[in-house]
Amino acid sequence: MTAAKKAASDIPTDKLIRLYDRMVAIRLFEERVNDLYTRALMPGLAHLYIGEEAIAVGVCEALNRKDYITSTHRGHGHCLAKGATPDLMFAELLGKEAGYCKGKGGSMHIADPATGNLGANAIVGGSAGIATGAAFASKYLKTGQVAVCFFGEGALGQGLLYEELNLAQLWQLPVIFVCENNGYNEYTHFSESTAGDVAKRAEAFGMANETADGQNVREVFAVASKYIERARSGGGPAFLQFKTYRYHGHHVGDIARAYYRPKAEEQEWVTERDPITLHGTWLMENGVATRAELDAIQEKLVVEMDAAVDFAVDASYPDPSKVTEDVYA
Amino acid sequence: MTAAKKAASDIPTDKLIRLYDRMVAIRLFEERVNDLYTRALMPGLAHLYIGEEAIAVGVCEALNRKDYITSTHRGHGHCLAKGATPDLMFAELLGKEAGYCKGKGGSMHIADPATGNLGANAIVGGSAGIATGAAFASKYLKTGQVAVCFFGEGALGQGLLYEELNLAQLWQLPVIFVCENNGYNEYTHFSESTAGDVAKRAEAFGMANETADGQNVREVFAVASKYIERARSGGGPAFLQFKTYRYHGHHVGDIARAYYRPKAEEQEWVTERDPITLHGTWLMENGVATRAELDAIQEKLVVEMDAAVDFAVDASYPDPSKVTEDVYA
Amino acid sequence: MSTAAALDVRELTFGDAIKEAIAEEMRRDPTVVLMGEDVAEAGTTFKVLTGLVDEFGKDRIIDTPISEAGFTGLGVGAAMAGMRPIVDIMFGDFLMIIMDQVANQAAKIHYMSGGKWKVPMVIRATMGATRRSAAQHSQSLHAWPSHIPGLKVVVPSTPYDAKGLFKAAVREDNPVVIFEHKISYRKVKGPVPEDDYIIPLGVADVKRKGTDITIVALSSMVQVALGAAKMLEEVGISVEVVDPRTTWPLDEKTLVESVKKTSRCIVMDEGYFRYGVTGEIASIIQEQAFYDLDGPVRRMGAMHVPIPFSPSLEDSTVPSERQVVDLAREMCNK
Amino acid sequence: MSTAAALDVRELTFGDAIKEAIAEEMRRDPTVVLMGEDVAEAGTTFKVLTGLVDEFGKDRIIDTPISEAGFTGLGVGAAMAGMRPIVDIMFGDFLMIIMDQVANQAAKIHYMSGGKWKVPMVIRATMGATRRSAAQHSQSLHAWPSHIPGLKVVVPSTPYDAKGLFKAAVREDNPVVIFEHKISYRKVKGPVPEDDYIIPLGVADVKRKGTDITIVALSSMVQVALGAAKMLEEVGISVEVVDPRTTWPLDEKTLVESVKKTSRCIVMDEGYFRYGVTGEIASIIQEQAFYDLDGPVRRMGAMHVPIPFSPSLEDSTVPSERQVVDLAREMCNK
Ligand SMILES: Cc1ncc(C[n+]2csc(CCOP(=O)(O)OP(=O)(O)O)c2C)c(N)n1
Ligand SMILES: Cc1ncc(C[n+]2csc(CCOP(=O)(O)OP(=O)(O)O)c2C)c(N)n1
Ligand SMILES: [Mg+2]
Ligand SMILES: [Mg+2]
Repeated sequence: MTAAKKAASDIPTDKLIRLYDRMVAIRLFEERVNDLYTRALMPGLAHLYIGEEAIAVGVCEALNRKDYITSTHRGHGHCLAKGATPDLMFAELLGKEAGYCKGKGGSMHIADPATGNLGANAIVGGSAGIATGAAFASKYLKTGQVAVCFFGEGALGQGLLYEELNLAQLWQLPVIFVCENNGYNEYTHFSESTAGDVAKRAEAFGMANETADGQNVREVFAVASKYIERARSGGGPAFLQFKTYRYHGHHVGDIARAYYRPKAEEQEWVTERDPITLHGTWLMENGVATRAELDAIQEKLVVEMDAAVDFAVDASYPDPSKVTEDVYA
Repeated sequence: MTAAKKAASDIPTDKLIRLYDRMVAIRLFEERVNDLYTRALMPGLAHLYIGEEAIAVGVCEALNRKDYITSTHRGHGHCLAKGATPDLMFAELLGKEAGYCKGKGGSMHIADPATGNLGANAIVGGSAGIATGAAFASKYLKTGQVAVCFFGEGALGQGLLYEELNLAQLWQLPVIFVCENNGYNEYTHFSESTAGDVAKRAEAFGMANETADGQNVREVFAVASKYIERARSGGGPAFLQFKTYRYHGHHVGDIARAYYRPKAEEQEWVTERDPITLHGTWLMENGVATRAELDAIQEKLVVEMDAAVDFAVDASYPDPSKVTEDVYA
Repeated sequence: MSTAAALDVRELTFGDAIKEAIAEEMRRDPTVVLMGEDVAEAGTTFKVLTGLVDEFGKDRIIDTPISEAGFTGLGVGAAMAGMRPIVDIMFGDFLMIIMDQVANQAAKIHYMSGGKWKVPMVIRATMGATRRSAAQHSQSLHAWPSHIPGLKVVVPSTPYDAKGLFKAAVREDNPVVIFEHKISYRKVKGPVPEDDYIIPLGVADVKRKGTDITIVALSSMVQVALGAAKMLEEVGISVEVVDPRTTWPLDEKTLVESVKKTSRCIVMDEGYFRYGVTGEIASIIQEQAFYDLDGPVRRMGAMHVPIPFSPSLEDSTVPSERQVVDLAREMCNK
Repeated sequence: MSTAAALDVRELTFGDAIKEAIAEEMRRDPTVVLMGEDVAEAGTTFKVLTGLVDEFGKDRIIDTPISEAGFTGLGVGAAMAGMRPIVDIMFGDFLMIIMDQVANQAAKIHYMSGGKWKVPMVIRATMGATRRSAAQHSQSLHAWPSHIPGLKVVVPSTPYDAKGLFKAAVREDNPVVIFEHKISYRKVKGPVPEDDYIIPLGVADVKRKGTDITIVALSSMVQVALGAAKMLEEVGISVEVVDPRTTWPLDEKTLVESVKKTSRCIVMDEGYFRYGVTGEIASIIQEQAFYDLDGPVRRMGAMHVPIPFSPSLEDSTVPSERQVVDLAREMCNK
């Protein structure tokens, strides 16, 4: 913890600014997803990452472009943080030919070899093996890549995760299991689905692990950097738990939430624990950036995001004949 | 540990004798299985329990007849210890109509409602849910039954086990997970398949757990009794690891074993750690029984087992027309 | 027309019919419980069970961790030990995670034990595409359990059938997998008697009488077949629509008799086309009605591709009324 | 007769042919690794890979924990990241544990990613009964992966085919599930060229030429069909035996042409009879050869029961030469 705080204070200025920039990018992206969805321009389901930005950004900023990630149903933030461009993301979310997956994957399946994104996954915990396998290949082929497996705490219910934790530790694979604990599995508090202490799930396999504040992007970055470099230098896998919160519903349609979580709880996180506000304030208090500079970042990104939305809305749907393509390589 | 040793010293005489009797019964049963198999009278595969008798006996002697167990591919010992009779067991092993399962299950699927035996299982770890579910029913129906799930340490590789550990602990179900750690998953030492410390697999879910000597039947009985009564009185599940060893091959055909485990290791367990010899010696040293009395038990059981074998060998095979019966209830 | 339409009773949606079936069986038998993810206060992701927890409480409408294999296995053990659990598999696609517990355990325990143990449980799963849920949330996998001896498989198409078949499934002493078509939950309405009735598993229902061609349709495809039948009537083709209602047991007799009468047959299903249920049913029909057939039995199923996300691609993967009409006209040369 | 019998080369068992295929591909391509339970020093439970670890070492012939889903999922990721893993599923029955990784992940990744990611991996599993291994160690489950778009499924029947098809599977850029018939490992011998040859997936092989009736047989049933063909020859019935070799892709053309020629067809397979591969193949044949058929396409499969342990019960669950002969004679009125 203190080690992390210490390391956090050593983060170079440009990186500190970039952490802010990337979090704002995700926030703006998701706000537009919410808008597109409520305007019925986006098909399917939309699981917003708003409130959890510090985790994707803190972790992915500690990775190289060639490093691997696997993502989840709530994956927009991971994909953007790993380097996906908003225009191709929006296009995919709207089911357009220009999207990352030619419209075949949609919100829950964004994938992009160019940024090491092995793919979002609509099966909870379903990508634990894929991330571990990418790490296996990295070790076998000696490429030095690290793989990060993002998953929500709900995936702790999936047996596959434990098989992979065992394999990763046994074979000392360069994979980092990142548990985004936002407190809820859909509409159920995780305490109703999870026995014992989450960190012990990693200790069960003798795996290095750490729990940190998922709303403090500097802390996330510091902790992630430590274990990613450790893995890259042959130190083996790690399990990181970041405590966080999703501001919106499980998906955009999940409006009336009072029956499963108190409004006051939501309010507290939004007002007291917002990762962007917290980091912005810190940047200003520590003289790293001025309000004007932060506003400029925001404005730049608003322009970029709006252009990306326009691109996606104007893009065309795949020709129906494309349905039979890409079944086999 | 000392608590267990203490409790072990309080075991009444008739129970001490019975523990010996049941272990010898299993040993004699399995020796005959080996013989029947090598004489090509037994079809399929035979996984012998010889060397591990103290676990099945110590645990099942702490259960009531109505309590539940689930067993494994190496299940003869569990079934006998829970009250199955050798004649119907042998008959099933030989595929005879008179067998426990009318010859439809065989060695890996002995099941018997009369003794609470939910069935042996040929899927490693496959019965973890069944045992947990029986415990769920016991709690829901308030019958006071406890369920024991026997499994080899190889089942620690199956994700299902962790899902059940979580459910059992979360819902405080009266189920005891008994890990028979004989050191090998088939032909692979468990250290090559298992990361970390086995006991921690239970701590991951905050589950009560204890590791004990699987060759000391009194210790097994004492430890099992403690957690079974705890579960019966609403104290929740437990995970017990017993260290043990299988004297023979993974199955009867596994003769040349030197490539995966040293002969000296086998010798040491057989000569130094045999549960029957150890308990017999203890009974005599503590004046609970004389050599003559122990020999008498053995002779009585030899007669019983030989008669059971004759019964099974003479029994008839199911009529081919029976093949379509029992598919649906 | 279906047995129900005859009666004049209130209409329920497909989803409400299932909720009513579950509620009635839970009132009747205290050993019936339902467990799954977000089934209690949330009333499932599809809001199909809303309110049940208020009547039966959290001890009988049980929220589980995201452990489909875990709670399905638990259901198997609970069923063996005297209960009648209903396990809820939110998306049928997740059946892939629980098949060992369903097909290696539940399906075989009665047989392996020589008939001594029973596994009276219901596995309710969903099926159906066109919800823009992409490849891992849109499949119709009923062909898999239909292949496994020891299981019974129910694929209801109407609210009336859904209630009667579900109640029968709960009373079965064998494991039953029931596939509920997601889009039908709200979209399909129909008459459902308030009284306690059962539809035995293994009895097909003629959803529409006709003389020129038989369409054997399952689940969601029954509505498509009925829609096509109306259009075909206009061009003078009289269609008989037969719904097996269960793939196993399968009411071969009713299917074959219909085809012997009409001499033409299309078998349609929303599952993947290849090695799916249409292959088995078409084979049975040509085996038993060959000499009455005017031409080969034809089949329609979901396009043999992973289900795409984009609306412009997804809709074409599921058989449409238009396609049925074209095929039927070709077969009847009209 | 099969392409191989023509050549005059050394004979190998089915098992050794597979070992040779794996060894050759591992020599050719350093990214090929094989992982599974007890595959290294033990050379698998069936001793089929004995010796491979000596040549390739434990880094390439990898013993795993008993985590079929775990190492299959790991294989999917490794395949995406530049390797060509072969995962070994000791008993095909255990496929039930890994179907999510095979059918929801491996099969769909290429499509879901719009063709960007590839999953070049081989899942080798076993099949086949009559080994007295009972209900959970005797199944032939190839119908399941055959139903899933994105997978290719190989069911070799001879050593020659096994080697050529396995090598093709390793070079495939798609996930391939190959089913090896356990009893054939030692029992079936045949000519296998030492050189590096490939049999493309999706090409059927006429194992025996004939004029009166076509028997489409897969895997273990090819030997049964050939045995029956000899007996039928004596009663003057000339049998053509066609082996699809892969259920997907499926060489419909070769199957249909044979039936058009003989006008009679039996489709036989060792998988469970109901909703299995025979349904799909028989349907295709009657769809495309209806007017050349002398009678309905008939099918034979494993009895639709969990596989029993007792020898007196188990043998009757698998189609026999005797049964084929009786059916063929009935169909040919001879
Ligand atoms: C195997 C599986 N079971 C259930 C679901 C349905 N589902 C989608 S998201 C979700 C909750 C996941 O919770 P968590 O892992 O904490 O992620 P979060 O949504 O909180 O980010 C569930 C149950 C699924 N997609 N996959
Ligand atoms: C899911 C599954 N995988 C593999 C096997 C094959 N198999 C049977 S026993 C065994 C080893 C089990 O080791 P362990 O659990 O330690 O039990 P032991 O044999 O040592 O008593 C294996 C791999 C199986 N039966 N089920
Ligand atoms: Mg969560
Ligand atoms: Mg062991």
